[in-house]
Amino acid sequence: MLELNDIVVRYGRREVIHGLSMKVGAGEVVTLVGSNGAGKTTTLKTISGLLRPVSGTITFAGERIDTAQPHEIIARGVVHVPEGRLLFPDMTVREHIELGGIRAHVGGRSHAERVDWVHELFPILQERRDQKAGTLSGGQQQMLAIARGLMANPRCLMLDEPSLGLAPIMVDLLADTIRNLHEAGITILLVEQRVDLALRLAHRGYVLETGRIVIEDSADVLLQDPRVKAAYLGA
Amino acid sequence: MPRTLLPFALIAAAIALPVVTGNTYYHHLLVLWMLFSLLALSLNIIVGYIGELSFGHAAFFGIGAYVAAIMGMDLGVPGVLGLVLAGLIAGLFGFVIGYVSLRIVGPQFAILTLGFGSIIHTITNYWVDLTRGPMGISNIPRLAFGDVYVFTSAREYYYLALAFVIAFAYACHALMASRTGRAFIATRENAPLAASLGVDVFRMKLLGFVVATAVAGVGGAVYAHYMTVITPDVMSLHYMAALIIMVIVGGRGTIAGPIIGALIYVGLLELLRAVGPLRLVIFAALLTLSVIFLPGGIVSLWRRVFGDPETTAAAPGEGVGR
Amino acid sequence: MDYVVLMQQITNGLVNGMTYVLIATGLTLVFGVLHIINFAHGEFYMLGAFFTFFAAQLLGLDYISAAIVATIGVAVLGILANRLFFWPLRREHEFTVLLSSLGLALLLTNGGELIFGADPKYIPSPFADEVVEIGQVVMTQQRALIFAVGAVVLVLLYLFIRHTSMGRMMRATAQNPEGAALTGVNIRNVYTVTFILACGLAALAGALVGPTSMIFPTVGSWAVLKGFIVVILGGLGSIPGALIGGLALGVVESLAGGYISLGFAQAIGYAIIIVVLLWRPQGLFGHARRV
Amino acid sequence: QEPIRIGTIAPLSGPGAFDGQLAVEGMEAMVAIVNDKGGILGGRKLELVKYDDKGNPEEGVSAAKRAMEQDDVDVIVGGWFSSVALTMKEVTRDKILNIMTSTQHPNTTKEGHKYLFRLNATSNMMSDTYSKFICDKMGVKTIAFITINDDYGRLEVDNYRRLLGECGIEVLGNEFYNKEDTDFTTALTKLRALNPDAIYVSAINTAQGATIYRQIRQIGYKGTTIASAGNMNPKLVELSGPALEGVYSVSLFAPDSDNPKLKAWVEQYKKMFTNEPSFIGSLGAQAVELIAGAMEEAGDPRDYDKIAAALRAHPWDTLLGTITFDEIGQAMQNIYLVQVKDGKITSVSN
Amino acid sequence: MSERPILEVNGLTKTFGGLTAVSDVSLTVRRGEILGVIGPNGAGKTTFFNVIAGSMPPTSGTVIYDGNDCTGMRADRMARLGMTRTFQITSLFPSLSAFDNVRAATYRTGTAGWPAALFRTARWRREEQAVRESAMKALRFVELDRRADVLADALSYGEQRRLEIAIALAAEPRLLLLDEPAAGMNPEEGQRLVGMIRRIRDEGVSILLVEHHMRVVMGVCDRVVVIDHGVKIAEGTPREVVDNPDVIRVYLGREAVGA
Ligand SMILES: Nc1ncnc2c1ncn2[C@@H]1O[C@H](COP(=O)(O)OP(=O)(O)OP(=O)(O)O)[C@@H](O)[C@H]1O
Ligand SMILES: Nc1ncnc2c1ncn2[C@@H]1O[C@H](COP(=O)(O)OP(=O)(O)OP(=O)(O)O)[C@@H](O)[C@H]1O
Ligand SMILES: [Mg+2]
Ligand SMILES: [Mg+2]
Repeated sequence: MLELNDIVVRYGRREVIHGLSMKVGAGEVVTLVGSNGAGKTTTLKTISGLLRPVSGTITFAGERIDTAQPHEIIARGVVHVPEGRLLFPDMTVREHIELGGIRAHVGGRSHAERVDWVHELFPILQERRDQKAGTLSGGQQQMLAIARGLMANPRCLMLDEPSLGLAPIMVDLLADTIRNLHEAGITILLVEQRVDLALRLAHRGYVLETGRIVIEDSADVLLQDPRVKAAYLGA
Repeated sequence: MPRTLLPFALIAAAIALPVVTGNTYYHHLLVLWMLFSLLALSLNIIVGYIGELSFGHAAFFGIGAYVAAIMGMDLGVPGVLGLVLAGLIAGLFGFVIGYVSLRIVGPQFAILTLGFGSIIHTITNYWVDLTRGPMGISNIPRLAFGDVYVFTSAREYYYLALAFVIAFAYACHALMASRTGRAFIATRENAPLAASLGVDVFRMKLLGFVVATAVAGVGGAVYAHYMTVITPDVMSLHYMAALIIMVIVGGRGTIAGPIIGALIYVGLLELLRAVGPLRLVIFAALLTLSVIFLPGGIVSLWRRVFGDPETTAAAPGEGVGR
Repeated sequence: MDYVVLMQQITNGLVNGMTYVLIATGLTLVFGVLHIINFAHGEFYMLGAFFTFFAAQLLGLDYISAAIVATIGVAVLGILANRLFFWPLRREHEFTVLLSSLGLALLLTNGGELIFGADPKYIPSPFADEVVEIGQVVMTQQRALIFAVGAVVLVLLYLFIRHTSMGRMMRATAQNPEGAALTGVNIRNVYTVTFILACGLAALAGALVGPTSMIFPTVGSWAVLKGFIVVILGGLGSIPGALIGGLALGVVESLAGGYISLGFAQAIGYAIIIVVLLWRPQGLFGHARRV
Repeated sequence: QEPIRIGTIAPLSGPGAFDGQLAVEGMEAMVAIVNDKGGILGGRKLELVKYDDKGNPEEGVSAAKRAMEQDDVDVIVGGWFSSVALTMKEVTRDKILNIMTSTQHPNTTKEGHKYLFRLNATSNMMSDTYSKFICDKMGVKTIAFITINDDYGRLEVDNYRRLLGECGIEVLGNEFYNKEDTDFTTALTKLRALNPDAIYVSAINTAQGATIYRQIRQIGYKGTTIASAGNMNPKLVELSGPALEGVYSVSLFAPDSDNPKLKAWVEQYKKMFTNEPSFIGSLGAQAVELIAGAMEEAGDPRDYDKIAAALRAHPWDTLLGTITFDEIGQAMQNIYLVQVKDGKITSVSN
Repeated sequence: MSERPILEVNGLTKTFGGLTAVSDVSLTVRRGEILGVIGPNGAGKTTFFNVIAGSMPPTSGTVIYDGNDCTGMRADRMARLGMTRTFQITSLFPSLSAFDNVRAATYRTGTAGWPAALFRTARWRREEQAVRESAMKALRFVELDRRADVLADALSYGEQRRLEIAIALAAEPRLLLLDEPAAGMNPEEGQRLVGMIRRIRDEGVSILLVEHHMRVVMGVCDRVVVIDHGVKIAEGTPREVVDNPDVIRVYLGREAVGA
């Protein structure tokens, strides 16, 4: 469904992704593992159109999206919940949720249904609907960022460190949500520092090191892989 | 090590410049360049180091000029003492204005400085008994060390201004190599973080502002003695804009930047006299082009050519809605 | 001075204030949405006036049609200015963008001087010399027109920003462009729309105010300064703030000029801003800036 | 043969650009006339070298320095704005022939530099003449002023307060405005409330002048309007529309005079430019005329002592009539009373 | 320990409008201790930090730092007294290199000011040398020494988080407040962080730690305080706390707490 073909990405003159190829099948949950600075965030940003690859192609559902702009990409159902949340500090929770739906992919749940759905997932957001995002606690902000992404009615959801700043109990909830989304047929590309969790949720995984894919395998295999264990899971 | 010798080579070149050309008009341009360099360097403390925009800097320049002129003419204060007083009084104004406005940051601060600057301008215009109003003060005496030495020619003023620029540039350099300088930069970059590291953000900003205004005052005093005439126009928006152009076109937050910016400002406008009525249009066009293609200022060319790609950041948000 | 004179001065102040409001509204939009201190804003005011003049003279249009043509024309120029001067710099430091706008301002003023000629011009308007009397207070129809059109346009704009999704997208872009892009906001559209509105408003102000005085290519620098003051006074990005701030400044200047000293009227205006900002740094209607 | 180069320093950009343009055009037209006649000093042509002072004293100084030291011009003509003139005169002092044109500030010639001459009447001279007329002919008993806030404006108010007071006209009030103002309703409302028989408008800037005249009518003032001395020009008349009809002023320039030199200049001017010939242009032309004449008489464009002596030596017959210079370089020439009639500036014989 | 505690907080309350973010919380940090603060999202942990560190004034309650009442003292003064904090939402000097970020942090400990630099005094040279060394040391400590010249803005998220710790360390605090230092680190890196925090403590620094990674909390904390809805609901050793049914209900959920 989502396919990256030999993409190269630069910041200014510095190349950080050196010819990366990967595939995410429809309905699959795939995780991208790598240490700090490996290029995970960069890869997601390139898919969602925030960065433009210098070369290589990205296709989604058979269509090229590497030259499209972020708002066009999101309209096709590729939704990116970014690292660092990127909220609008002076806008209220309610406004974020509404904005999340402005270019929602059509089909599936209606706007009103989605609003109910995210409120059900994160009741605190309904409770705090008139609070400004900038004054939410870190974890609340993370929930809001995820909710905003879900409002865009994703076909393919890319989550960049969604568990960041969440209390353990919320991490559980997040894991359940990801499973639910998967069951609802949504394709998921997950970047997560809690590699153990990510590999438990995913079908397949890619290991990224300094801008190159070094291992690609099913999640179960990776969980057992000694290299992965040593580098990412902590002995 | 050629890198450390470079400043000395440049200073030597600057000293040689007026000797190379005997044309006194060029000497005049050199004086303007050095005076503007001094002013731009001082504005750079505010714009480049503490990271605020001041629309009122020309007013402090004007205060210095008027103090020197009035002291020299009405009170008979000797020129050198006048320079010191000009700096002190401009700095005092800077202290008061900074003290009330620096609690506010960003565009609001810029407008506050605009407001104070305009009020000072208006007062200068209207307090005819003191300042002689819009017609300004003429026949300001030349700067003199008692009876020993009188600065008369443009060349002498050039050397004087050059000495100030070198001294001040070195002071800025030393500042940046000290913990105080690092505190300035920390304040500019992230004030809450700086505070959490023990920097008294307000005091730092005030200190920078006062130093900048005092130096602008000294620059104004030299200007008054050199031109021998000043009018309230020295406080006008024209100079405000000119100084901002110099600092940013040259490269804010650097020492070479404002000096290069002043050179470009004076030099380019002079060269463009050749194109007659198109002069300012072409100047404006070149100005905007330089901003668009060299957003970091002329000095960023250096980094662009010789910089290490590994260490530079692309602007955050690279590619948004490209 | 008596009551009639007082009323007359307040009326004068309100009309002048509405001029400031029209200029400041565009400025506050660009400022609030795109974080751009646009020094060239006053030049669009100037262009509005000149376009009206030339539309009337060269195309033989009546004043109203000429004003409309000019407003649209300048709005289109706004798109161009955005593409060439602001959009490419959107990720640069605000000071850099400020300088770019300063360059654009110089370019437009001096280019205008070259193309339009340095001689002052007068935009003929059928309303310019006709006087309306409200009680004993007099004002020209033109000035009444400024006030009326200003009020209507402002209400429309406010409704647009509050009640369309474009308004929300503008605010999102203002606070986090990258986040907005990821949410599906077309940033480029937001830029374009903002500049269309801002430049159109500036031009409209020029077209309306033009006939009350003479126009010449340097009128813009006056306009932009007044605009800034009002924007900061009212609160960055706040349209009600621009309204109240502009009217207040107009009335204060008029009363200060009328009862204290005309020469110091401006300085008094500044003094009031300083006091207001020291009391409320974010301006009358602004929100405190969070970092 | 090398041309004789006249450095002309005028505001060519910024708020004073229009006045600067008129001045330079006036000079161009006269240069063309002189050159058509074969130039001076045995065939040397005149050439204008233009400098923009932006109406700013510092730019004026730079321009003067450049003219003298870089471009090595033979003579400098300048001084459209008093503030520029006052600074520039220090730069040119005793070094080069410097003819100041429209500046009215008395200080310009106060000290009497060797090579400095000023063509316009000082504001004192203007007000002496004008006040007599206002007292005798206009039949006003009370008057109020709206004045530009600079030394020129301040001087005017002082002069008229004294002069008009002496002949029994009561001065009810005065309002200063600033050179960047575009709206005068506040000031005019204030003046109207005083209910004076006449409002005297002191405006050197054409755009501001026209706005003031129009707004005087727009606020519903019905009394007499008086225009300040030396500031009546065709553009002002055109811009002010009916508001200026019947208004008086005094000027060195009477456009309807039948001086043949003036006619020739007007004709040449209209051939070359679209603007109407104006007072400010005629002063520029007069400067060129005097330079040509005096250099011819001195026989050397660089012998400033001789040229200055020649200028002081005797009355000169110019397009504005006869002009003589006193010891400090101040000109004496005829001051005419003019009035706007049917949209034309016409001279009134007193 | 009979010594005076480094930090003593009594009845601290902070409200925002109608919302009570921190409600009557008291706790002490002993010298050389690592005290963990945990609690659900929005419990008030960051607010608690903000108040202690002087970023915002408390509504009521007192903060006694090193025996002195520091309630409501400004952040920079607290920092000069040796209390340094990191921010939950990454906070760096974005356009300075990693090295300069850390150098800026040494402000507190320096004494040679601008005049010394002007005359290049021996003291200034010594101090600059020391600053450079301690900056490099801090960077090495967080394993960023090879990224010293990279602008902070150009670092990846995880690297930025570590740079923050380096900054806090370079300030040579006596009490260090860490707000979710392990956010953005994988379990392996979390383990290394545990090691780092221990070594910091071994240098004599007392630490107050907010963290959601239970492995880190379990790994380093001597004691843990649990806050929920602004109220302190439990306190004790890590083991005691994770076995507390209330804590499990509101905070831990079903996540297995492997030590
Ligand atoms: N704006 C930028 N300019 C220059 N280089 C950058 C920029 N952003 C990231 N980089 C560099 O690109 C590389 C990849 O960064 P990226 O953010 O993709 O890493 P990551 O895998 O997401 O790491 P983390 O787990 O820490 O988030 C890093 O070396 C980083 O320094
Ligand atoms: N400035 C503010 N205005 C209003 N409410 C605020 C403000 N700051 C924080 N809050 C609220 O106070 C509560 C406590 O927030 P705080 O940031 O302290 O939580 P936290 O314990 O750090 O949570 P997390 O683990 O998610 O970071 C939250 O409900 C938050 O929404
Ligand atoms: Mg990342
Ligand atoms: Mg928190």
